[in-house]
Amino acid sequence: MTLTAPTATAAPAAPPVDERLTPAGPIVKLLRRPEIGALVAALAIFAFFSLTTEVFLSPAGVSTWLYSASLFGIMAVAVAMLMIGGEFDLSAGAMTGTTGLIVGVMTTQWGLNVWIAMLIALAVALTVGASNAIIVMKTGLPSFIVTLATFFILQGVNLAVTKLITGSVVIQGMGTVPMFDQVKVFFGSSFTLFGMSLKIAVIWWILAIIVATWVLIRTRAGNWIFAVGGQLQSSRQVGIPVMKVKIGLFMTTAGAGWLVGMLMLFDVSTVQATTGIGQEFIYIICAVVGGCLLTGGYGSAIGAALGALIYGMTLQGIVFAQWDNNWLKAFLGGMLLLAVLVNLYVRKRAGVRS
Amino acid sequence: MTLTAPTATAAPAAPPVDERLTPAGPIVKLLRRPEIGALVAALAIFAFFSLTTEVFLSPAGVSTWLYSASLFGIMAVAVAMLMIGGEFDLSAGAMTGTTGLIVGVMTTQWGLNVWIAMLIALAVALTVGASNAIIVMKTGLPSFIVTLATFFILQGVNLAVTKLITGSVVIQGMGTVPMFDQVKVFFGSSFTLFGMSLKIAVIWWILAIIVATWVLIRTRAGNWIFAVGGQLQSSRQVGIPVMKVKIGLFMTTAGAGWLVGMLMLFDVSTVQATTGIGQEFIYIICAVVGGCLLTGGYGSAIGAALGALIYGMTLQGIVFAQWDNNWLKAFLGGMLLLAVLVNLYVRKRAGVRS
Amino acid sequence: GCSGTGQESTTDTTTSTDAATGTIAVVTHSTPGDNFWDVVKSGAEQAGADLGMNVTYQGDGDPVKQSQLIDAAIATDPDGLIVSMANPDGVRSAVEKAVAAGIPVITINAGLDQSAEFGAETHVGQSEFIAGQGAGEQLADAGASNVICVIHEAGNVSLEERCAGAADTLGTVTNLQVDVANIADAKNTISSMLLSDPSIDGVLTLNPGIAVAAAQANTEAGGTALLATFDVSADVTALIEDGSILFAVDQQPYSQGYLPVVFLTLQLRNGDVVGGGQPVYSGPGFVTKDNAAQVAEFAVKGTR
Amino acid sequence: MSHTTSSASPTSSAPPILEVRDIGKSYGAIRALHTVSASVGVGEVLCVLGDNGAGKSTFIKILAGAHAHTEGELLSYGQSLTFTSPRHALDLGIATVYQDLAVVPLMPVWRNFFLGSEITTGFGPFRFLDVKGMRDITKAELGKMGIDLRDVDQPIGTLSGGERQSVAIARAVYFGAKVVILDEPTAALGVKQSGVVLKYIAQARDRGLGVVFITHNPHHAYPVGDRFLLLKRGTSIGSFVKSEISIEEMTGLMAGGAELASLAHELQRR
Amino acid sequence: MSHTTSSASPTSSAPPILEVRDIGKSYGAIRALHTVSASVGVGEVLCVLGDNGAGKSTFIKILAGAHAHTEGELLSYGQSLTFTSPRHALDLGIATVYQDLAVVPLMPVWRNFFLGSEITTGFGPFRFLDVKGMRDITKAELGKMGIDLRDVDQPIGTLSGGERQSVAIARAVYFGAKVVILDEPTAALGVKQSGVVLKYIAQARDRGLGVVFITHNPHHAYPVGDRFLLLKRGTSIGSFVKSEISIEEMTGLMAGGAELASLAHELQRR
Ligand SMILES: Nc1ncnc2c1ncn2[C@@H]1O[C@H](COP(=O)(O)OP(=O)(O)OP(=O)(O)O)[C@@H](O)[C@H]1O
Ligand SMILES: Nc1ncnc2c1ncn2[C@@H]1O[C@H](COP(=O)(O)OP(=O)(O)OP(=O)(O)O)[C@@H](O)[C@H]1O
Ligand SMILES: [Mg+2]
Ligand SMILES: [Mg+2]
Repeated sequence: MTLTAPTATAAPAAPPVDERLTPAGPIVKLLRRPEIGALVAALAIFAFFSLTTEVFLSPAGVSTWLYSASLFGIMAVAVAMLMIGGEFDLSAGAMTGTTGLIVGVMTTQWGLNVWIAMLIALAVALTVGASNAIIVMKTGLPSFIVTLATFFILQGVNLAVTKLITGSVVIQGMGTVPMFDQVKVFFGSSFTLFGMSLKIAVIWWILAIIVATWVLIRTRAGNWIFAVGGQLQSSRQVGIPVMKVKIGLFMTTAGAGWLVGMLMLFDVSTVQATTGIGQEFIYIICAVVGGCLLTGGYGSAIGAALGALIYGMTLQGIVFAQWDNNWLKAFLGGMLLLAVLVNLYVRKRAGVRS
Repeated sequence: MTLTAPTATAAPAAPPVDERLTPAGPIVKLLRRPEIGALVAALAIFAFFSLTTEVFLSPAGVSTWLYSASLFGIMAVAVAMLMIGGEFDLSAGAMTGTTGLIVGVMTTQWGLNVWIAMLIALAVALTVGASNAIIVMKTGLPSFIVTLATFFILQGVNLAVTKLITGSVVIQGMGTVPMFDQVKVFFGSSFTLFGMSLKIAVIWWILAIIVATWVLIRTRAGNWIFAVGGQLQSSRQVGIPVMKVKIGLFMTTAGAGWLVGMLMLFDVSTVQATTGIGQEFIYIICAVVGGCLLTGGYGSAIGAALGALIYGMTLQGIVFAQWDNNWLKAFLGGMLLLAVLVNLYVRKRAGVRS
Repeated sequence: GCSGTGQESTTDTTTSTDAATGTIAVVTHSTPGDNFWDVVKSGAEQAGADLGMNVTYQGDGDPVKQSQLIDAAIATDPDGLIVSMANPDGVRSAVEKAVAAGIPVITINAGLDQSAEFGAETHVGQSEFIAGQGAGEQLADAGASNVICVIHEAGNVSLEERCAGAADTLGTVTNLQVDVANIADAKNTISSMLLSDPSIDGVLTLNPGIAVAAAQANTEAGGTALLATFDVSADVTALIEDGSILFAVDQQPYSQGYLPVVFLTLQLRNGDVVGGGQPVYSGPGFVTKDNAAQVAEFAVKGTR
Repeated sequence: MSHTTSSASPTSSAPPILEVRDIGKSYGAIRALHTVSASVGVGEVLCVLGDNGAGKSTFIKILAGAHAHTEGELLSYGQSLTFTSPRHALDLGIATVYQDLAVVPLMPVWRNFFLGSEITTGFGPFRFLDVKGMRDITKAELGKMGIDLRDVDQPIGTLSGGERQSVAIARAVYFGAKVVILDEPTAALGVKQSGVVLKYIAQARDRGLGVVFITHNPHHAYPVGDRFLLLKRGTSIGSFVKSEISIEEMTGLMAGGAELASLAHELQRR
Repeated sequence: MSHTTSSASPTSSAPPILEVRDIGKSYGAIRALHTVSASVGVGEVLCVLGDNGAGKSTFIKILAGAHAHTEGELLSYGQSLTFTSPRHALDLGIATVYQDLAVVPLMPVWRNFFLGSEITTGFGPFRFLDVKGMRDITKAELGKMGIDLRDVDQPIGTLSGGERQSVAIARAVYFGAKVVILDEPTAALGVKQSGVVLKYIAQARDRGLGVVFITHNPHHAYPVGDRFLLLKRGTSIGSFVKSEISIEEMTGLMAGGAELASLAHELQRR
């Protein structure tokens, strides 16, 4: 892959060595990438569960935690871009529910064509994303608060409208909608690789990582995302279209919410009014564990993906290890703390400021 | 009250008027206080529900929303101080459950004296608060992440340990514990004022506001809180004991968690393993609606209290107005957005940077 | 131990039993800390301990996550699987996968209608809707007509079903949303509701903690409404005895956890298929003034 | 102090590139600037001098489009306008080096250098950044200013204040514009670097650019300036062309400047 | 360039208040400073000169306790030590005015002035801030420096760069210490304010304080300095007492300084 760090593509012509600089080999340069800490933490957790449980490395086991990680991962990658751009989106989780519910209601209740319903859901998601961005930029309010309000509103609307239209809080009968199977090929199917039956969500996840990394490291838009997140005022002064960048980022996150909403809907062929609520923090956790700064301007898509991998492995690994489920949250908290500490330690050793 | 703004206590000797300064009367100075926006929003919501529902202004009605606001308000005041000091505490909500559960388990299962159990719970809370602070300061990790981990851990421990000891997820039989009624006088009783039966929590709330405001505006500690939140590096350079200030702040928040835990326990005389989960954001919302900056260094305790008042009035007002309850969250989201926008508008008009 | 004691004691008994041993996985749609499901869990674990089986318990209210948990359980190749199907569509493929893998499946609580269709051997317990209908009937008999149903977790499928069941027999029921994480404030909200509409003459709560709060709210607001609740605790039985609460619906969750483990163990060790394709009802029982004292004893232990 | 006004344009009679008439700006209740007039034409250097807090930064923020003015008129080539954003000013060929430099601390030096004007290769949706090209140009351009960086991949936040200043100036010069505005570019610079900046200013002027040069050092201003605008407490205390004023007079006008020489004795005494 | 070392202390033979021997500091892979020696005694002014990025700020951050040194030795009154925090240095009587000023932008001027050394009245648990007292002192002290603020309740972030600098200096002087360290205090200042700062330095020296004065302006350094430490690219290129060197030599040593005069011609040419 050519999508490595910008530091790794340094000028091949040997530059004159500077006596003020302790020489840094390619390994040290690699160690300075934001995602290195997450990589070490991920390897540690992988090793841990591989050794302590039998199932973790079995084909069925791998496919479970990869699927779990992929759903968090797609969102985490989008949320990481947004965080690099200096914003939060707490409505991202509820958005996966909203889009699923829109498609569910429109197809099962009103008999709309699935593809059209999906387009409508996408349009709604993008509109909400753009309006988040516009409110944030026009008012100067922190996105944390604006999207928290959006989150509440979506949560209420999801529940009330679903109940109003279907009389229940669950969409049933998706499986019998015409063309359901056609869509399922793209969003809900499985394929076999090395004897493992993998969900198609994993492909979408890998695609998201590649595109996001490419955009962040190798395009103008990526440069601008880092800039608006690092110093909004300066970005404005050098003429970066700050508004457009932020709108793009919020729309990307909302779009990712739609994608995950579809992946979940066409996997289990049902969606509930509560879908996605409480997930928004998991995405942020994944991004931070993956090396993104909460304050913006620093991070990577690969890191966020690794954060999601850590989360997915831990979540399913705890099941494989058959630990008492009452302790689940405590284990997760401990793992989170451990992961960020490992991350910090590795990065400090590599000479990266945190 | 002498606890008004520092700007309001300006030197009485008439200073020479500066031609470069548009004169600012006491009203404009008042309008520049951080909490003014919240005050206007609170008045608007008060007026709205007073006019649209009959019960809102009735003695029984007032006592309901005041009580509701006071529980959120005590925590919001503590969280606001912490936010002014530049940190978050996402474990604050779960802490109200942890302390309640500790007292519940120790008295109902082990027959410990209530007062001693309460002291132990307080000690645990303060220890957790201090350890939050120490981890944040020693590692340099954002408190958002550290306390999120603490939150998860508390949540898991609350559930697992309660279940382990009591065999159930709810504490039963608190009411029959010896000296329960004695403690209830301080934490769970009511008193009558102007024909309204008010909960004692309201008194605690007012006390918290007074103490917090005094500390913030009129003491060295308060000055240091603003400083460490505004510019950590500079604070260190001028010799402020940054570590002590942060430890103090986290312990204050944890202590407030204990207080609210006790107020809830001795009011309803039961506590569940899930108590307090998800409440942490409400406290932050109240603080922000009340004019605190998420980035630290700016805000006020009175503002946070007003934020809690807005939240309490809205929560109960919606019930009084008998709006369809499924929309609850959507209403709350709308109100939140409205409150921060009013806040912003008022402060802009008064010439305060946001 | 005599009550749900978690992993250690389970493994202890496993090693001390001479009979064939095995693993049974329970995957429900519960959220952590939910009172009802906690008792189901206790029942299943106790059965495991009694029978020398290794019982694992997991739960998640989101169908995607519940499916993932079932998949993870299938990956560990258990000797039996117990699933609750609040959202049958959502777990269908996972359950069918288990059946295809030759793992005997028993469904519990919700999903009676789909149980056989998906290939489960039997169903234990009955749906929340039926329990709700029962509660509605009893309230109507006691003379309540304008009832509120207090939902302590917004959008929770089981809770919505209970209220829908009650509405089915009572005509209409108004749902009131409160937060179980803040019982003191839930009490406030119930008071507010009673204040704002004096014609309310019945309150149905779905959690024992909320029931205690509702009893207090009722007293504060004048105390004319009839109270009923789902699930019992020692506090609830005490309130039933003194008349503050009319009755508690007891779906006997303990047996919803205990019985399927017994059935699957019998099948594993003896080839028995209990139920013969018919469901096994676990309730609902009603705890009233008459039998509250007996139930209280068990409620304290967390098995009712 | 009375206004000494001069209206004779020293070099050309075409409308100046930028002109302000009785311009002013208030921050809420604080009036930072009022009734200031000045202009800069092709191949001209306008020096703005003044004590701390005189309003110099405020003045250039108006010219750069960072703040909208609240009084008076701003003209470009004789046309009245109000800038809506820095982009607007940039598009009209007005490049600015701010006192706070407009850099993103966490980003590498070369990314900062090209920020907002990145070089891309490839075409269509596959256009991507020419990383090597930008890195090399950055290294070369900084070298020309006498700044020899260890590593252009270093986050710019880790450079010394003066190094950062040099990067910002090199950037403005490299992306040559019609008017370059420099807010105290020499304040944080060493003797050598200051000389280089003055040379740059002269070069830019000779290439026909207009330059607005803010400083409080008359010794830096006098050698390169064509017109001088003196500010004090937010208002103009005089506007001169070079022929009208000597460096001594100018220093004298900037209250207390003349005292510096006599100060030397005072400092020596023990 | 060879080291010109002078060991004769100009004023006293007691151990100097602060002394460093072969001190050095690396930021990760970046070696910002190495093998630098210097000392400052009672009633002495040590001037540190150097180009941008020479390591001046790094040097004083070590003296001020903001960064621990990674090489060499730091001595106070002849005793070797390593500062653990700025508070540690402050407690030993070392007050510092940082280049980035160490102020909290959102706080009012007077609160910044007294930050960390607040005046309180009342007793026991009822001690509270003497708001009026602090406000008045702030106004008065700034007035002495020639800074006439509109309102000491203004957040310090809204002051101009130079005004902020003056507040920081006034603060260090007011809380008088044994050693005052000033990092480029005159860089952002106008002519008048610079003169005032130099006067302050002389006053502090005459009161028996040690002063470490960082600058890159030889014209500011020479009149007040007793010893001069010249840094370049992180290392010392010479250490002199005043009698050993003239201002011209010093400017010459600071590479390119001498060129400034000849530059004037170059700038004039069209
Ligand atoms: N955002 C702001 N809000 C309020 N007042 C401001 C703001 N920016 C500047 N001021 C005030 O306006 C006046 C002029 O400031 P300005 O920064 O233009 O001065 P300056 O001439 O650039 O000074 P210096 O030489 O110190 O940089 C100052 O007194 C300052 O206090
Ligand atoms: N935190 C840091 N991390 C990495 N490098 C640093 C850091 N701080 C300073 N440096 C490097 O150390 C060198 C010396 O910096 P320093 O700030 O001491 O220079 P200076 O002499 O004060 O320059 P100026 O006159 O521009 O203020 C610079 O080249 C800078 O890039
Ligand atoms: Mg300025
Ligand atoms: Mg420096």
